[in-house]
Amino acid sequence: MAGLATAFGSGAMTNSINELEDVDVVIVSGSNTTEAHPQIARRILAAVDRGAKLIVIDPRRTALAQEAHVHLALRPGTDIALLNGMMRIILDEGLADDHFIEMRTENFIALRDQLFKIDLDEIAAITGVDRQLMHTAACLYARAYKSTFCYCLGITQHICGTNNVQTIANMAMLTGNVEKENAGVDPLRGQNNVQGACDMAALPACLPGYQSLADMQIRQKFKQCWGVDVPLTPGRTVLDMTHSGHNGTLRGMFVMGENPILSDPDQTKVQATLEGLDFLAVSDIFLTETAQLAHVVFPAASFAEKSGTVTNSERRVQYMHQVIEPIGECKPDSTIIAELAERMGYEMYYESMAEVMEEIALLIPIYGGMHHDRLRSSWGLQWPCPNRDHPGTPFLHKHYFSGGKGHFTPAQHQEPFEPPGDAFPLTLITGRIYHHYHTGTMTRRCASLNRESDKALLQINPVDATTSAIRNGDLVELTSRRGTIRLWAQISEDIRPGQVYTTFHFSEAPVNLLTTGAADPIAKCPEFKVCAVKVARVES
Amino acid sequence: MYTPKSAVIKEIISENHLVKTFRLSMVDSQGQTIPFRFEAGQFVMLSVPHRGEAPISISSIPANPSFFDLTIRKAGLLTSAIQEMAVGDHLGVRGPFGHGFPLDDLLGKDLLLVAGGIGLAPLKGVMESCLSWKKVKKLTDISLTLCYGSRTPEDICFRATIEKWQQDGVSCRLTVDEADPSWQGEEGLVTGLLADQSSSGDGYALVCGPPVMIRATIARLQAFGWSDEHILTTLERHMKCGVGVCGHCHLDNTMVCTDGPVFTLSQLQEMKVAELG
Amino acid sequence: MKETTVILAKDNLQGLLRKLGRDKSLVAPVTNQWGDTLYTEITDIDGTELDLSKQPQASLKGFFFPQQEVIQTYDTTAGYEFTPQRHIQPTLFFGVRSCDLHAVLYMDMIFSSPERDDAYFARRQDTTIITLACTTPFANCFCNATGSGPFMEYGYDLQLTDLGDRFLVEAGRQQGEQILQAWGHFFEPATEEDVQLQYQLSLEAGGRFQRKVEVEHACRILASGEVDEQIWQQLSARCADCGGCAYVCPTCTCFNIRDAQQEPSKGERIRSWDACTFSGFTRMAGGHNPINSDHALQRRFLHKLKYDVEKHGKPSCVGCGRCVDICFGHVDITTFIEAVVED
Amino acid sequence: MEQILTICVYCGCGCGVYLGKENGRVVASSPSRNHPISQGNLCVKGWHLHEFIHHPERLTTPLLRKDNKLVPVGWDEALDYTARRLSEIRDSNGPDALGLLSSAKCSNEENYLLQKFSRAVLGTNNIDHCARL
Repeated sequence: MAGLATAFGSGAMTNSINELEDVDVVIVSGSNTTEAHPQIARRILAAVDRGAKLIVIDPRRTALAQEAHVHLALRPGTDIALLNGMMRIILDEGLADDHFIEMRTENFIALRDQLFKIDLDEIAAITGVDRQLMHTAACLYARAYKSTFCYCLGITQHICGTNNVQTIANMAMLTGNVEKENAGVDPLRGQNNVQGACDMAALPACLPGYQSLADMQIRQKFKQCWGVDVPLTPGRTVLDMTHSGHNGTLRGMFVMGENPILSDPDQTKVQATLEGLDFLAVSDIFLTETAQLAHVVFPAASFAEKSGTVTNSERRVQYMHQVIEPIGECKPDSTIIAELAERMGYEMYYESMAEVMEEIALLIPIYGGMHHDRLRSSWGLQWPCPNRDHPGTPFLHKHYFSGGKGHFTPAQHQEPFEPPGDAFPLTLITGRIYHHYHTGTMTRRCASLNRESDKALLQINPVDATTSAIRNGDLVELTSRRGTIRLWAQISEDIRPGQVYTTFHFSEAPVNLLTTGAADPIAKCPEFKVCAVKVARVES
Repeated sequence: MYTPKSAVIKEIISENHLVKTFRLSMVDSQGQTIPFRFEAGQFVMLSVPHRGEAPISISSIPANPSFFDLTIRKAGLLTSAIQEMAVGDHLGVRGPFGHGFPLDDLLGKDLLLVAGGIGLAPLKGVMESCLSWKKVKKLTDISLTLCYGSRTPEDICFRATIEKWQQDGVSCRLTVDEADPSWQGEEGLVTGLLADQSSSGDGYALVCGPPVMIRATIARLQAFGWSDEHILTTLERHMKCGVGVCGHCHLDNTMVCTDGPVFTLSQLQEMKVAELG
Repeated sequence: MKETTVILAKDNLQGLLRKLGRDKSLVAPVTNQWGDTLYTEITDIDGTELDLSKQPQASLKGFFFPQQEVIQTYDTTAGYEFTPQRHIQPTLFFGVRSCDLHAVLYMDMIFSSPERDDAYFARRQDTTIITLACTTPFANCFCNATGSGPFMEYGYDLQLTDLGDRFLVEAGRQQGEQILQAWGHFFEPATEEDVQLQYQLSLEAGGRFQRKVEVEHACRILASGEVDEQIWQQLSARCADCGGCAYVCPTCTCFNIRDAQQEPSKGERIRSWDACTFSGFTRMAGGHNPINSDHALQRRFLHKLKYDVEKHGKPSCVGCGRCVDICFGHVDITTFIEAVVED
Repeated sequence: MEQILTICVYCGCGCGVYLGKENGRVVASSPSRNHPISQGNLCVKGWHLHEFIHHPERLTTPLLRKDNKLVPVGWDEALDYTARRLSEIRDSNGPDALGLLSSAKCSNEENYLLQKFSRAVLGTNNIDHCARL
């Protein structure tokens, strides 16, 4: 997100999901779309059926890759090199959109100078992608009038995640594929309200609506509304908190609806940190692995037991209607927060969630026109929506980038933090599967979903399986420098030799015992997509 | 039709480290035993508290309606939970369901049972019935044979029954995939025991075990001249209702639970089941 | 046999429904503020606008065979006792299309064998179904090809045909006759002209189908021959494994049964929809699955178009078209039929 | 059966889902036909959205750790204790000794309130959520 914000001034999906049906060319990178974002895959496949060309960049042969016209199966962690190579080809072929670059962007010279230093054979060697394939993909993308670049955590969850994103932005700007309908750069958001949580500044370094913590005028606006001065120093990110150590400076935590024990990398470290706290309060609907460590656990109402709004991947703010009364003694998180605030001497009384939304509309310009009465009777509104009469914005940056001109930031290939070696010869890639979701708190408790998928599988190439004498369905042990988990082998040609894939949905096989805490220095996104492991069959 | 009736565990026989036989009696609300009639080869839907239901074939002889046996191997959650239960505990039972073996056709004929592991359970009742028929009718010229394969000597089920059969003149041939030092018998797949088991014409071969074993056995039996109508097997499928409605055990236009689970080879060939490859 | 045929002036509909809603819940298609048309329970007949111009997004299936229902509770305190749970809700369904009623008749048959399914018939008993003949089929409809519409010939309690300012009302079963008798003053006799007009409309409706789906042709091919393996593989490759086709299908009745513990010694036995397209549908305890996942769609399509034809003499697809638009990979039953016919 | 429109809780697509309610329990999930994203269908997760809501393992009372065990307590006790402990840590170690994790599963309003709680009540910017995970 940080990468996209640097380039375009805003870090959200530039287009709407339905616009994907009318693209000419779509690149999907680092996204197992059919499993993680089925509705987006549905649009992409509809576009393909209509004649659009699909390019998939993924180390694995995903279901979408099997439908692709070009599948660039790169070595994990070499996205920048690949895209730089493609941009060089675009320049060489004279396919850059000079007019767009001239009118709408800045700092192109820096990119051009860097690209001219590139040797395409070297790129092919780094990425493991055939030069001809790279050429075909680059030309398809650059020649089409409406090309869209979709990406997901396969791009961001690297130590060079921010640079990865900037490189994608570079390629879009180089070919003029932004600022218009059906063309742009679309980060696919993984959770139903990850966009909204960012918009609301459940983030350490900005105020709601991505407003600056340091800007005096903005601080004044918040002070007027909240009655207190907002702290000036940016706070800690998730990993700065959960990896801060057993007896670190962090002494107390309140966790609302998250499960860092399973979701954060390097579980041992996270567990040590949480266990070392003087106080941990957790609010959740189930007794998660994190809640089990808490001093206080609040029973939260589930989504069906409360009302409120959520913001989807395409910036659509939608209203969730309450379906039933909270079960047992559960209370909505909003009530829990307000009651705590009051006990700590701060009046936080709201008659309804509509009143909270009014305060949000007042403080966040892009939510200025978002009110419950408008959202309740419609399919929601896409931000920016600055005032009550504004119809919302299906695609961003029409006529101008939010941050003025689009900014090229050249980037160079950087090797992953933990490449495979002799002791740990395989690269572990983590992600999601179709039937489960995140740490499985909800989906593992859905009988139908759990029947479809009830155990953690390790996708492994037949070559590697043979080397380790592993048969399909064998119980195997997967070990990294940080830990060992047990799961079942699924032998598949869809993963290349030297790589293995699994998910983090299963608390019985918590893959984040294995992953590294290494993270992107800017976005602080951990490198979930590359860590070195070894595998062995468990003798029965 | 979907409401289980109460059964109580009367006896538990440990067959090996993974398999136990549970002797059950149906009981009324006063705890009095009520008769339970079934055919060899039929199955019941067994309910275990909080674990749901699973289809289990009946492994005892139909002669005595005051009890019936279920021989159960640890496979999933339900079958693991039942291994922890004790004599006197209650279970839920629906059934019996399905068509059993056609005993009228089998009695008085040569009989060959080919079983792998716990696959002997549904065939057991047939052998018992044929054996007592043979005694009662004093049929000396019919041959009863068991070819039984297990993974290791430890895995052999129904040892006592097999010994009794042997004394009663059943030719019992046992083999194990992996022998240990104590094992004196044959080693290798059960198909290795079939070398001289050619068809007598009107005899029947009953086959039950893992899919791979069924496939290999059937191929051998065909090669030895057994007719497709005289090779019978019982299919194992995921089942939920037991009465042909829920759809889970659907095989083309047949329902294993109501049309089977016992099928002749020619029926299986029409259905192109996975067991035939 | 058509017992009675009368006319109901449209102005009298609301009054009639008010009477009929007295001793039964009234369910009819209503379009909500977001434009979705649902079969909705109407508690305020004056404040609710029925929408008879659109196809409800779900069929009647969920009313009789809900997505999830408790069929028994159990108690292990003393022994292991099961208590059946029954949900009885006398209901009058109004404005049902012929495809949806055909589906209900199919479900009645499925849930009658080998014995009456108590949970199903508890919900089904005391219900009255008033259908509306389709004079204008919807975009994906092909009930003309499955023999289940656009007009009903039997099985309805009452069938209405829109003749402009009035409905032609036909009683098909005793319950319908009783309504006509009990509320006779709402109706007037039908003329020969009305009956002729209805026939004319049925002919015109037959010509208004936008899709030509060769169901019969496909059934004939399937009855005699094998489907090319390549067709199955192509379709399965695009199947998103969502189960949506089976869930929206008014005649898909596969179900799962599971237990949910509520207290240490108590729990519920739950029946829920299942889809034969799921791989867990056939997977056995222990993990072995005797069915190849490339053949997940095979069971559903052949069940509808081959096995049910063998068993019941006609396909169990009612041509409502609900599964068509919604398929993520465009591999719905019409795609399959086209592939079979072309092959 | 009453059908109430809500938004799916899983991925970022944001499908419109009707939850069906019978006897006060959510027993069904189905797609909205006209919703711009769901357009009449859901993925397998969305179709089973109702299954976890009444799961017997749902937390239904506040829990407080006593003698190293989580035991059920009343709301007042849990809230009072939490408010007291947060205040104590803030007062003795400074506001930045506290950290909050908000949730991409909670609503905008709740996220807004939690960050307001963090910044205005506790006085720290130590608030984040798992956007990157």
